[in-house]
Amino acid sequence: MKRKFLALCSLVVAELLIPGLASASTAGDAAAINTGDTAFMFVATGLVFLMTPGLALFYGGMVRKKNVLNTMLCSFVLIGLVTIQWVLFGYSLAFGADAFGGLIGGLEYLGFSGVGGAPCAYAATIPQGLFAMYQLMFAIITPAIITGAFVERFRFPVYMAFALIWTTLVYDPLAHWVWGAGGWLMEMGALDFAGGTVVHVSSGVAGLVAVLVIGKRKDYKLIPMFPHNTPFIMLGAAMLWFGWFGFNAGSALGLSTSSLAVIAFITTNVSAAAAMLSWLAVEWIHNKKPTLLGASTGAIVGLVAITPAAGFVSVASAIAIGLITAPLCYFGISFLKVRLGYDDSLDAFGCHGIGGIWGAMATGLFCDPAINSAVKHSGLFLGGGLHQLGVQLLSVVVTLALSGVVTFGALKLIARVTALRVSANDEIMGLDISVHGEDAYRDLVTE
Amino acid sequence: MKRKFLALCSLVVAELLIPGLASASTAGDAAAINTGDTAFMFVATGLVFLMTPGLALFYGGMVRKKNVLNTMLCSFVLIGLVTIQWVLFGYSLAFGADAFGGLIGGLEYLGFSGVGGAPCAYAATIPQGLFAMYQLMFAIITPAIITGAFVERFRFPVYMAFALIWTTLVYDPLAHWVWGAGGWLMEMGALDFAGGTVVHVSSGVAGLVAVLVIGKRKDYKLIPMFPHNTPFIMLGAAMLWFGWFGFNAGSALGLSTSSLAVIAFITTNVSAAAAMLSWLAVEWIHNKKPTLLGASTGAIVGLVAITPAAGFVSVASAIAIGLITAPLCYFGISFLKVRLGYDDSLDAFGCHGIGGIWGAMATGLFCDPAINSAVKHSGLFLGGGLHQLGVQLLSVVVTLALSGVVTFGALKLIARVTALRVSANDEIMGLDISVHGEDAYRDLVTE
Amino acid sequence: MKRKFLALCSLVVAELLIPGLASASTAGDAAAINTGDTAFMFVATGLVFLMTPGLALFYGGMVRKKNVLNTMLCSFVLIGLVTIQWVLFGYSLAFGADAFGGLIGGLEYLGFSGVGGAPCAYAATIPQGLFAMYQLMFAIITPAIITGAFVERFRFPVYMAFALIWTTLVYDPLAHWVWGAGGWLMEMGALDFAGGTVVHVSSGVAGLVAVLVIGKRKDYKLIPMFPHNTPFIMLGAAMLWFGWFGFNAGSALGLSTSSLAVIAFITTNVSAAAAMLSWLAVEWIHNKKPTLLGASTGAIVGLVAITPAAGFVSVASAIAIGLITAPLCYFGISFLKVRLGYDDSLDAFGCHGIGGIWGAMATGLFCDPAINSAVKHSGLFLGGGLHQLGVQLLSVVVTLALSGVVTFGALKLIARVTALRVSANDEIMGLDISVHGEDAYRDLVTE
Amino acid sequence: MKMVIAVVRPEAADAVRQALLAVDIHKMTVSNVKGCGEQPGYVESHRGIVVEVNLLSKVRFEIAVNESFVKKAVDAIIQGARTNNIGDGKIFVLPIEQCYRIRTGESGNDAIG
Amino acid sequence: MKMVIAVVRPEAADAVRQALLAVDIHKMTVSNVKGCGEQPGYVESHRGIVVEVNLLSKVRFEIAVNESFVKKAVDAIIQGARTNNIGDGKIFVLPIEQCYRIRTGESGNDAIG
Amino acid sequence: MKMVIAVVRPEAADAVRQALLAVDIHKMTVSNVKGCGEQPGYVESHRGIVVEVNLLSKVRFEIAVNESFVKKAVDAIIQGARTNNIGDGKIFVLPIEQCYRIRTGESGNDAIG
Ligand SMILES: Nc1ncnc2c1ncn2[C@@H]1O[C@H](COP(=O)(O)OP(=O)(O)O)[C@@H](O)[C@H]1O
Ligand SMILES: Nc1ncnc2c1ncn2[C@@H]1O[C@H](COP(=O)(O)OP(=O)(O)O)[C@@H](O)[C@H]1O
Ligand SMILES: Nc1ncnc2c1ncn2[C@@H]1O[C@H](COP(=O)(O)OP(=O)(O)O)[C@@H](O)[C@H]1O
Repeated sequence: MKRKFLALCSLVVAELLIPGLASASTAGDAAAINTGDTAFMFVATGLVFLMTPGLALFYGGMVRKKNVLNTMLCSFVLIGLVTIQWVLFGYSLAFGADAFGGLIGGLEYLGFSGVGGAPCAYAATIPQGLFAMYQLMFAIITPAIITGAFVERFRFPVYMAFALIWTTLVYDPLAHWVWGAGGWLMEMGALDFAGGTVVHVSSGVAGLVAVLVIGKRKDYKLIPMFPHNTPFIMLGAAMLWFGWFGFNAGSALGLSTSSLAVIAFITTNVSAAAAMLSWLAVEWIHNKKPTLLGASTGAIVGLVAITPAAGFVSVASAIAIGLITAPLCYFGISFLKVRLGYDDSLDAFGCHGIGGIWGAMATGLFCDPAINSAVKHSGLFLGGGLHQLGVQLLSVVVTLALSGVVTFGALKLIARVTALRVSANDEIMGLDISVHGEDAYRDLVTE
Repeated sequence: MKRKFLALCSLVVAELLIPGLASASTAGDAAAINTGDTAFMFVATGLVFLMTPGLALFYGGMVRKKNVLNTMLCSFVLIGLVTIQWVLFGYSLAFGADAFGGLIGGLEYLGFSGVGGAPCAYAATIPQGLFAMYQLMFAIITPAIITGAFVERFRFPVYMAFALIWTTLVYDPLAHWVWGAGGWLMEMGALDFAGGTVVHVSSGVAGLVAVLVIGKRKDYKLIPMFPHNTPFIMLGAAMLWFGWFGFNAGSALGLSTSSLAVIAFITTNVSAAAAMLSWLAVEWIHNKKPTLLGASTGAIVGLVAITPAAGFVSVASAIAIGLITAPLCYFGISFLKVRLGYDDSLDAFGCHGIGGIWGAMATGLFCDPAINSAVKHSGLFLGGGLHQLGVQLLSVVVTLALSGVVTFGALKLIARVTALRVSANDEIMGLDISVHGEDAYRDLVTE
Repeated sequence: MKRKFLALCSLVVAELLIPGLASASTAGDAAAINTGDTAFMFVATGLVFLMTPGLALFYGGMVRKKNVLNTMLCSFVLIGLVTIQWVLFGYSLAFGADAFGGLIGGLEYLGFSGVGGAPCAYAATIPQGLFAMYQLMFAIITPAIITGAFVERFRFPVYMAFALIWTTLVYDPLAHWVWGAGGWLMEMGALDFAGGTVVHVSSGVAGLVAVLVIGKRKDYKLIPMFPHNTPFIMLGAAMLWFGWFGFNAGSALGLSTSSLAVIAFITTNVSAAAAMLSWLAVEWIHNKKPTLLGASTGAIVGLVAITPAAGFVSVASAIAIGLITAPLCYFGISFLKVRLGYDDSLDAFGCHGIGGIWGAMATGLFCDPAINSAVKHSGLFLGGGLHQLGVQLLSVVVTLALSGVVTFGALKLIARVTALRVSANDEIMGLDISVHGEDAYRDLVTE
Repeated sequence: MKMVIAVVRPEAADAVRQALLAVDIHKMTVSNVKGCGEQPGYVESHRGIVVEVNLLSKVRFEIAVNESFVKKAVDAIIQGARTNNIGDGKIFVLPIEQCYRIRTGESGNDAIG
Repeated sequence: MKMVIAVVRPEAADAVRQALLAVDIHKMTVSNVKGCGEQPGYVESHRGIVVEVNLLSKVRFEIAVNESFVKKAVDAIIQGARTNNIGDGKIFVLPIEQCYRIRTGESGNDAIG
Repeated sequence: MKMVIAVVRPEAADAVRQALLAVDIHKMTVSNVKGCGEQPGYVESHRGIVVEVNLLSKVRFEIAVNESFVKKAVDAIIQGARTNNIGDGKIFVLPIEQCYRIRTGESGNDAIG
């Protein structure tokens, strides 16, 4: 951490010395800017920002009291870490012009150089600076999702290093392939409206691979460890849902050129609603105990599933996508996880992996050219045959492969240098006290 | 619940089969769309969305520890339930063209058919899809308000059924009468800027009637049961206040055609502020103990009271409305409720009923044609005589009657089929454990 | 309080009698209004509003359990108090035309008279009513920041009086000098983009002076009293960060005339991120315990420091400003405070005073005419010499003097009439119970 | 002097206090505990996994009394807490050898009340 | 009749309960406490100020048993809680003079189980 | 061996611990309780309804000591907790019949410290 900090400092100094490197241009092509679009995207960016603290609460409420601060910090700290990574080079890797034969973006935006008030090809009616900030918020929350799998045992400094590696070697290339100029997955016709594969599948599978590498929590015996604060979970879920409006509707990148923002807004809310009801119904059928945790989880998996499809499907399809995602994830978590015996602490894979894969495939089932002209082949259920489904499958497989392999490799490599897990004793004490030297709540009234 | 779930499924399937039924049109009349207005309404919609989780916290903090999850779920689940109802038929009932002689809207928007990127007569500068989403958020929070009256004893599955009935038979018609095309209350000249009667009076009185039907909590002895978590209450109140900016200012439905959004923004904040101070002053006079619960409650009743008046009155009138609402509600809760002996758990009637009635009448006292040309008769205090006050009274009475009668009828009917309340034992255990099988907080450090 | 309440009432009555005094004009110069800018500023206003409840949580989580409600109320109540002050006269004092030789604004906007839908000179593309609301939110949070210094011992009624005096005699004049038409500090060339001196330095120093006057908490022995709820702190910090986007980007007052909003958005986020990492790094170096409290505090001081500079500096400079602010504040809090022995309960001075002074000076080091043409002299590090640094120093000194002197005088004056602190016994019992008669959490399961 | 320790249902705690006051026993110390015994637990469910919970919330009273008050205390507690259903709880009486009132330094029987 | 009071590590509480059940001791009352003893505390840090904390979370068992069960209870607790590291905790055995089952009014040895 | 149980004001808890440490008593178990006695309660208000609350927060110490330490413990607690105002609390001394150190299995007087 110390060394990383020094490295950061020197980069900053370097930039200060090379004049102009990071100076954001203000002389924007003002004529092209649409203030309504810009206001909209400013809001969308703020909303997606809020998702990461929302996730911190969602996850924080779910762990045991002794690990809540570590869990929240794992999400919260990424706002710091990924912001700096993105500004220095991440944005350029993801959205720079194709380099290395399309594997990654070029270096023209290093240090946000030239990223200012003028619009760019990605979004012609808003400042590029705003587009870059919007995309930053996606880059922040993606690795934060992974933490749900391995919290309550992972070493914090190792986590920081892992997050930096992962966002650079998985997120940035994936974003480039799917959304970057000339990205090969996009060219191939893969549909991912707001990040079903880039965000959810990639993080979900990274979580799964990570827990396979690092192993179970010491006291995990296939029965869940109950949340220590369920109201936090609902508040977190609500913040995520609220933020997801920015995530999905904002992915239209404006209001002036299409009505996709509104379509995505509707399908997003409808899918989340359907999945919430569907999850509660499954719980009811199962043991007559519909839960607040269930309603919150249902909403989240509904949001995950609609993410890639939001701007490509009809309202009815969105209902169907939501209704189906809940039982799928429920089954994955309550049956598959137990059967296979891995310890995905907060179901990062169970919610984002399974929900994300379903969403990506559902896009191939339900996508509709009448909704969005970017859809070249109707989905299977709309009579378009298997083509789009195949492309979607490919993009899922590519994502699973890239994220799975890099996650595995990175952790195995780090494990050669240093331990991935805290000591057994620290795990028992709880990471809050042992790693961070702070206790979430004061118990004794004297304190 | 199981049956309802099946019904939902079949509806969705039906829609999938009938082509076009639910396909949202994208070929909007783009020329008419104002992106600034659209961005504004997107924000307003998001803000009103956030009010329901805010209410969940506000209410959840107020109940006892053993009922917090049930209480929060009662609000949160409506985001799911009412979204689906609204998309399938609720919106059409409320905002379709007059049917049955104006009693209700027609069926043209079933399944959000045709509700997409093009504007509609209700709001000429934004997509109808956005207008429908905005109105949805109102439909969600209204029944959620009712729950404040009967929490800590109501059966959850019965609640789900009741909420569905109520939103269909009370909210949708009322919204049609007041805001729908050709709605008869609106035609008659009733002024309700953002839902004083439609939202607050209707839900407040429904709460009162409901508790008269189902009776008191077993251990209610006219002394309040203290909140288990007051910081949640303040956070909830703050989220409500924040959301109310969207609720009231957004009711102008845009920024381009009038400055009512700004007027409503100002009067809303000012009334809430005045009511907060006024509530604290009343507490101070009463027993020298101004409270955070009081400040939060004061703000909420100030917001309730200004809701119908927000775009019709001056800043000074808004201050007066706020100052007066607090003592009225305070008196209703601390005197009337105790005297009459009903058990309105969290004062849904005391805050929304009383505050809403006062607000509706105050609109007749203070409404000012200089502020809004939709005001045809000045309020009583502005020399316009009793006319507007009379119309307001009528709209209050109609609301009380419709909501009161349907609530009573629905509950009595359900009571013939099944119990409305949980068993005495479950009530003692707390609904979280007995109904939902989950516990909000982990007490033992081992957990 | 009673008397104040009566005074308020009579003011309101007076306004109601003097026709037109407070009637907001609706006949705005609609042609000039840009709906995108207006939507943007509506959002920005809402975001800054949310900062005060965010601060209530941030501070509330940090105090001991027995004082959390008092602490939260001290922030929350200002939304009420300052709104009314602002509408009645505060806005006019701050933004009215120069009166008394520029010392203060004139009285033309008393009661928000004429403040409605038409734009004004401050912001030509949005309604003045919105501009006034936006500025109100700044006026609310500034005195709320002060409370961090003296909570856990200050009398509530005295606090109300003090807040009213302070906002009128410190905030309103300062805002006038820096941002008002013809304000002398602005004329002199002082750069304060979003309130580094007006908001942070002024409140930070007021906190310091206040604790010097009223003394330490009885049981403060130079070791900190640990937060009772750290998740609230993170949630509060996240709400503050989210709101700060409105605070800083919104200070561009629109999107149509410049791209400063986007620049400020980027620099704000980047500085907060850098400061968060830098604070964690300092903690790591110090004792290998990076904390969630530290990450939250780091983010806040990064936001404080960039506030005056946000629209004047490059991205690289923003990183530098953020990186440096964390160790400065860390040192101030962990060394200076202990050495000098004052009891700044929650480090209002340590974060806002020190961070604000550094930010104001940093603006003189890094300001760049290429970013913003309002910069007449480049900062020292950009080769512009000491000029701007000198002006910045002057504006800091003026702020320290005004705020320090008025705070000292006001408290000393009040102390002649009544006690500033609660009794020793009430302090031991905790202010929640003794002053407000309410308890934040229910401990016994019977309750 | 005896220490009367009672573990009762949370919802009975208030009635127990009233019953004690009625026999002139005003001083006591109360705390939250979890208990298990014959009373059946309940089921918690978590994302499809169902777990039986056996530790139930109870309230514990600790009442130091002089010999002459022991029976009164026990009877009052039983009166306040008895519902005749499994889970009503237990009363234990332990000997106290000495007692001090901190405020005065008094000890013995005088200090207890 | 004896009151067996045990203070153990939080993470051992479950094992202690299992061990007690295994020797047919089903009834007990459990609570959160903080303990200090030989076990070293930990360090908390707060904005650069570092403080040593000595009170650690522990779980307290209160188990009333008849004489014949005392040894079983003690052995079971030791079996469940022993890690051989400082901080494993203590067991105290106190005399109970009388015991009542609130539900039935029974007293003495019969009431305890 | 004796069990010294003390109920004190929350704000005195720290001073009590210091006083105990000063007489070489390092081991103890501490918990939150609510107490009522002579000390007047306070008033809570809730939307205009005012209720008197009598149960006040207290801190409970449980300190097992050998006979020779009983007086030291009692004196130290009194010294740390006495303010001479109503509500300072009580100390109760109960007999302990046996004591075990879980870590070593030791019992009796050796196990207590
Ligand atoms: N032997 C015991 N030791 C300690 N606590 C006990 C004992 N027996 C009962 N309790 C406490 O009393 C509560 C009620 O006991 P339970 O067996 O469920 O019902 P009942 O007392 O009506 O038979 C338990 O939850 C536990 O807290
Ligand atoms: N004499 C005592 N009186 C009360 N509680 C004690 C006593 N001795 C130990 N304890 C409790 O047992 C816990 C463990 O004791 P400690 O001395 O740390 O380890 P060990 O028992 O292994 O020597 C303490 O934290 C405390 O709660
Ligand atoms: N007889 C008792 N049994 C149990 N706890 C007691 C008893 N007497 C006092 N206490 C505890 O001591 C606390 C202080 O007692 P109180 O009567 O208020 O003051 P004082 O001890 O100064 O007379 C009480 O709140 C209660 O927790």
